Amino acid sequence: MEGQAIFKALIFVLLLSFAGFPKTIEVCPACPVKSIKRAIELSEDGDTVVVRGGVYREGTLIVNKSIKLLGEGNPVIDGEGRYEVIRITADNVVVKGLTIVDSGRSEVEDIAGIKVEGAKNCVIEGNKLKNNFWAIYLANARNCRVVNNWIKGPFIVGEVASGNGIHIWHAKSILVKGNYITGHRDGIYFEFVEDSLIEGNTSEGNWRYGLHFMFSHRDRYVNNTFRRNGAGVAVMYTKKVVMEGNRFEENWGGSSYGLLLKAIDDSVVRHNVFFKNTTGILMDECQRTRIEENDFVENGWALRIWANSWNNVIRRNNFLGNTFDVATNSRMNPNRIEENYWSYYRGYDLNRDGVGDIPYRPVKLFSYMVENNPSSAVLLESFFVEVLNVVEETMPVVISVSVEDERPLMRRVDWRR
Amino acid sequence: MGETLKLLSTDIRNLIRIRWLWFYFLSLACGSGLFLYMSGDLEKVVLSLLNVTLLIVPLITAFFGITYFYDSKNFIKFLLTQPVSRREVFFGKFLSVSIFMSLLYFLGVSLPLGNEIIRTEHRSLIMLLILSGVSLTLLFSSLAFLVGILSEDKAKGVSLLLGIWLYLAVLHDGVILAVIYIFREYPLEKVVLALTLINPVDLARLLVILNLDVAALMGVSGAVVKDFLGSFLGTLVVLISITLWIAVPATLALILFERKDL
Amino acid sequence: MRSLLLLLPLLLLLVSCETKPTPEPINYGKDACAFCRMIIADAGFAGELKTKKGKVYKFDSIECLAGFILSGGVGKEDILAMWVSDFAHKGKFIRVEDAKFLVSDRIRSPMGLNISAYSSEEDLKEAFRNFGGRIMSWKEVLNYVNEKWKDRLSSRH
Amino acid sequence: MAEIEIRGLEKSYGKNKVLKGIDLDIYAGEITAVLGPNASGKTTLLKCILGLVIPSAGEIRVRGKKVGGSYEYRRFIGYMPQEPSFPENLTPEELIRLISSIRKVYPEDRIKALAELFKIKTFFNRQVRSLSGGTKQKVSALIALAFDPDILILDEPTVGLDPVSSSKLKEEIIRRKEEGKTVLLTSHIMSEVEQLADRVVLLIEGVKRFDSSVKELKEITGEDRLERAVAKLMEEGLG
Repeated sequence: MEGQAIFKALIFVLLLSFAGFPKTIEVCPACPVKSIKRAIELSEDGDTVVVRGGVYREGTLIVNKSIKLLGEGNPVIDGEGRYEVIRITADNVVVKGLTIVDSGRSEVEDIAGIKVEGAKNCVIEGNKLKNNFWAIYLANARNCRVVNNWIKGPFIVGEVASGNGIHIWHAKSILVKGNYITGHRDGIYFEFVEDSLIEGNTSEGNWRYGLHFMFSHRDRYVNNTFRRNGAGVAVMYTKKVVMEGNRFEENWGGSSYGLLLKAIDDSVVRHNVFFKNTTGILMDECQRTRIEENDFVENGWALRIWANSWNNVIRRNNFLGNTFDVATNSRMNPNRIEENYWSYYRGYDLNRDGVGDIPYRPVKLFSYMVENNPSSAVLLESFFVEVLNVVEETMPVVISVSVEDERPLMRRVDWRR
Repeated sequence: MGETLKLLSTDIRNLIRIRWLWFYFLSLACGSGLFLYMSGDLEKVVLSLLNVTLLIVPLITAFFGITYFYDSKNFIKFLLTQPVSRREVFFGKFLSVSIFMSLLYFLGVSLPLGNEIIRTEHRSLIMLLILSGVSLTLLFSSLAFLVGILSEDKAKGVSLLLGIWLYLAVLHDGVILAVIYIFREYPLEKVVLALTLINPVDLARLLVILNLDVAALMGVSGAVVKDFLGSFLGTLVVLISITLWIAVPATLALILFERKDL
Repeated sequence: MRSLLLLLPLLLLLVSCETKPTPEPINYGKDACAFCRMIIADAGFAGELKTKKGKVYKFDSIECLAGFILSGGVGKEDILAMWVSDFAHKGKFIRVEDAKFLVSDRIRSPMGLNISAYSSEEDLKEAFRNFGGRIMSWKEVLNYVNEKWKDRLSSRH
Repeated sequence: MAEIEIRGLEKSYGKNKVLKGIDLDIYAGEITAVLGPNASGKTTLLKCILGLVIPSAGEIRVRGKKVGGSYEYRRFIGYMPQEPSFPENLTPEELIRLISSIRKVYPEDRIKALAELFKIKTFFNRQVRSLSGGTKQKVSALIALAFDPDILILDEPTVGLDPVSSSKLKEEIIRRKEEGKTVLLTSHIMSEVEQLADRVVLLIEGVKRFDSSVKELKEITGEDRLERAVAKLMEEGLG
């Protein structure tokens, strides 16, 4: 009975291929083709494999043809905790609408739910990935789209050995858009990725970084939300990044920050909101980077700039109710801090030009102490330090001599207009 | 013991009628009520109350304790012409002052926050604050009695005690800061931790702060302190430190008092 | 002030007895790398440096430890000891001078230079068989990192 | 046997020797007045007997029991300090209750009688702060007398009292003596000493210079009035 069905299907497939049209192969538990593997075998470049509802356990599916793999009716592909689930090695592959669960794990290999290796023009869209070691993994890829996927990792508090949600390595022209990632090590990971765009994703509750970004030049990331990740977002060793319209929220913890800028040159941080992070932005070894028109709201430190960062511009930002506005470990200020709005500013504007008449000194003594010597953090909320701070404010001798905003704004910058 | 209780209850009757102390209680109560009303964020309320607890409460306890001791001196002498031991008279006086002041602190802080204490999520935090405040009250009353017994001269005694308060509440942190700067080349975490834990005011501050979100601002150093205080050894050190700070001055005061010419 | 002076020898004593040539444990997921600031996550690549005065620096990767020394983070004469993770036995620290190194693109380290370390010859050989690459001494690792990160190390420090 | 025996009593505060070897016996049924110029050691002597001051050397026995170590002997003593100082916010009533509970008796009748005698019943429920110095002195006298102690130690007992109360107190003291109680007092008012004392002890610079009955004193000095007699003795003593 079954053999007959397969035979009929084969005839059908043969007829279609002879006709020279791209054909569609259906897979479902009750269909003539019950296995996705078989369907891939049967397909040719340009074909479509439609996977209907059901659970498929087939080891690793290797997609080495330029086909579309479309899920309809929520098919689940199970890696059984042992296999890499889908590996794509051909160009022009589309994977859409699949639910991929329980990939294998390894100490040495990066096993993923969907891995793309050395392929161009791939589209990974609208999939659900649950409890995979790595979720979506692109290596040596070009011109790919990773869009609207929902990804939840296996992260258990205290467990270190989980991989990243969307991991992209050595790639060019990639679009990562509209994805939701949680429960992985890093939500989104970029290493050696160039000319790419990360847009409108939400990455939260990942145990290390919401976004981790290294050696990836000329990329943009806009309108993303990074919330409650272990250490926040790290952007490192990169030139010409544009970071716009993102929200960095509630990245709170002893060594956490909203955004770490480590060795970032010629980049732009604009129109972002930093809300309730231990540190809004931590700048280490940055040059010629513009921090403009951002809101820093209720962070521990809005901005920590280390002395090895030069020629950066911090302009027209709103600093609203942060415990400390700026921290630095230097008496000098090799960066331009100007025309920001500081909610703690108490100066007047007698000539009514919208700019305060006396400069604002955003570095409090405690911040300076801690940056120079982390041990002094035990003096948090110490009355002695408060007294020193008042002394420092009235007669600056130790710090803040050159760290000042000479043109503090009297009103909030309304950059949303 | 019986005599101590009689003396204690009579003395508390005397303390209850001191208007000044009710002013202290009302200020605490209004303060914590006002903090709560204005901010609504319990973290900030606790932080504000912590500053009051670390500075004002010890100052007032110390100042009141020693003044009350000096003012009661003649009556103490009179009591000692009655068939009662010095130990009992000492405990009667000391316990009445320290218990009453602790009670005022406890009520002053906890009455306005009663609702928050009932809500479980903040209970332990407020309890910790109150425990710190009560410990500091006991400690500074015990210091007040010690200094009062040491120094016959009221002016000298009061200034000595205020000096001790100034050191513990304020200047000790300056010493820590100096040590941090002088020895910045060395790994100082443990030394700084030890220097902090020997001062009860710092200890109280850290205990409360580490349970607040602001603790994250202490970064990795904060994590080191928190790990230590959370450990069995840390808890032991805290308990011993606080107990010693209360018991040693009080015991010393008692020993001196028993041998003193009045 | 005098009491402070009395404290000094005590403090020095406390400080000096700290300096033992044993590594401090790394708190994975919490501690940050002293060179690249990343949170140290992978017990297979971490490194550590202790100064003669007892100050400890932790690193997320061997290349960061090398980079830290190359950029003059600590003077050579101040170094008490350096350790790296044994890739074959995660969580085990070995002295840099006792370690053998492998640079292989198939063993991907946190900072992209793909250096791993081994305490035993057999582990090294097995890794080399499995993943290929170049076997190096610590000195060669330093040269390799210096070469790879030339512009970064020279321009920043 | 003497009620209070003092042998070789010495007391110094640092280098300052206040009592320099005093031997003294105080007997029951007698009023003994300790006299002397200011800073002669009178109050220190009383404080030694009461246990407030710890002697540097020598010993004191009250009714045969050594002073120091135990406080029980003070049950037999009623004491009136020179200037009473009671907690400001307590009432005399509460004060008397406290002392009663310490002494484990509440002599209600005697308290009533003494309150009647000194006319202080109306003040019993007022706070000490509102009482005049004289009233406080009367409360102090009441507490000293109420427990019917065998030994009365009175430091300047009539200072601050009005003439009526003063004479009532003196009558009371004499009555107690006649009952066979021991009375030890200090006073600067010689007429009072003359009225009360059976025996005079003169202290000068911590040394007992004279110890005899009032009659003897007058005979020895050839003065007829005590005040003159004491003055003469003191001048000689100091000279």
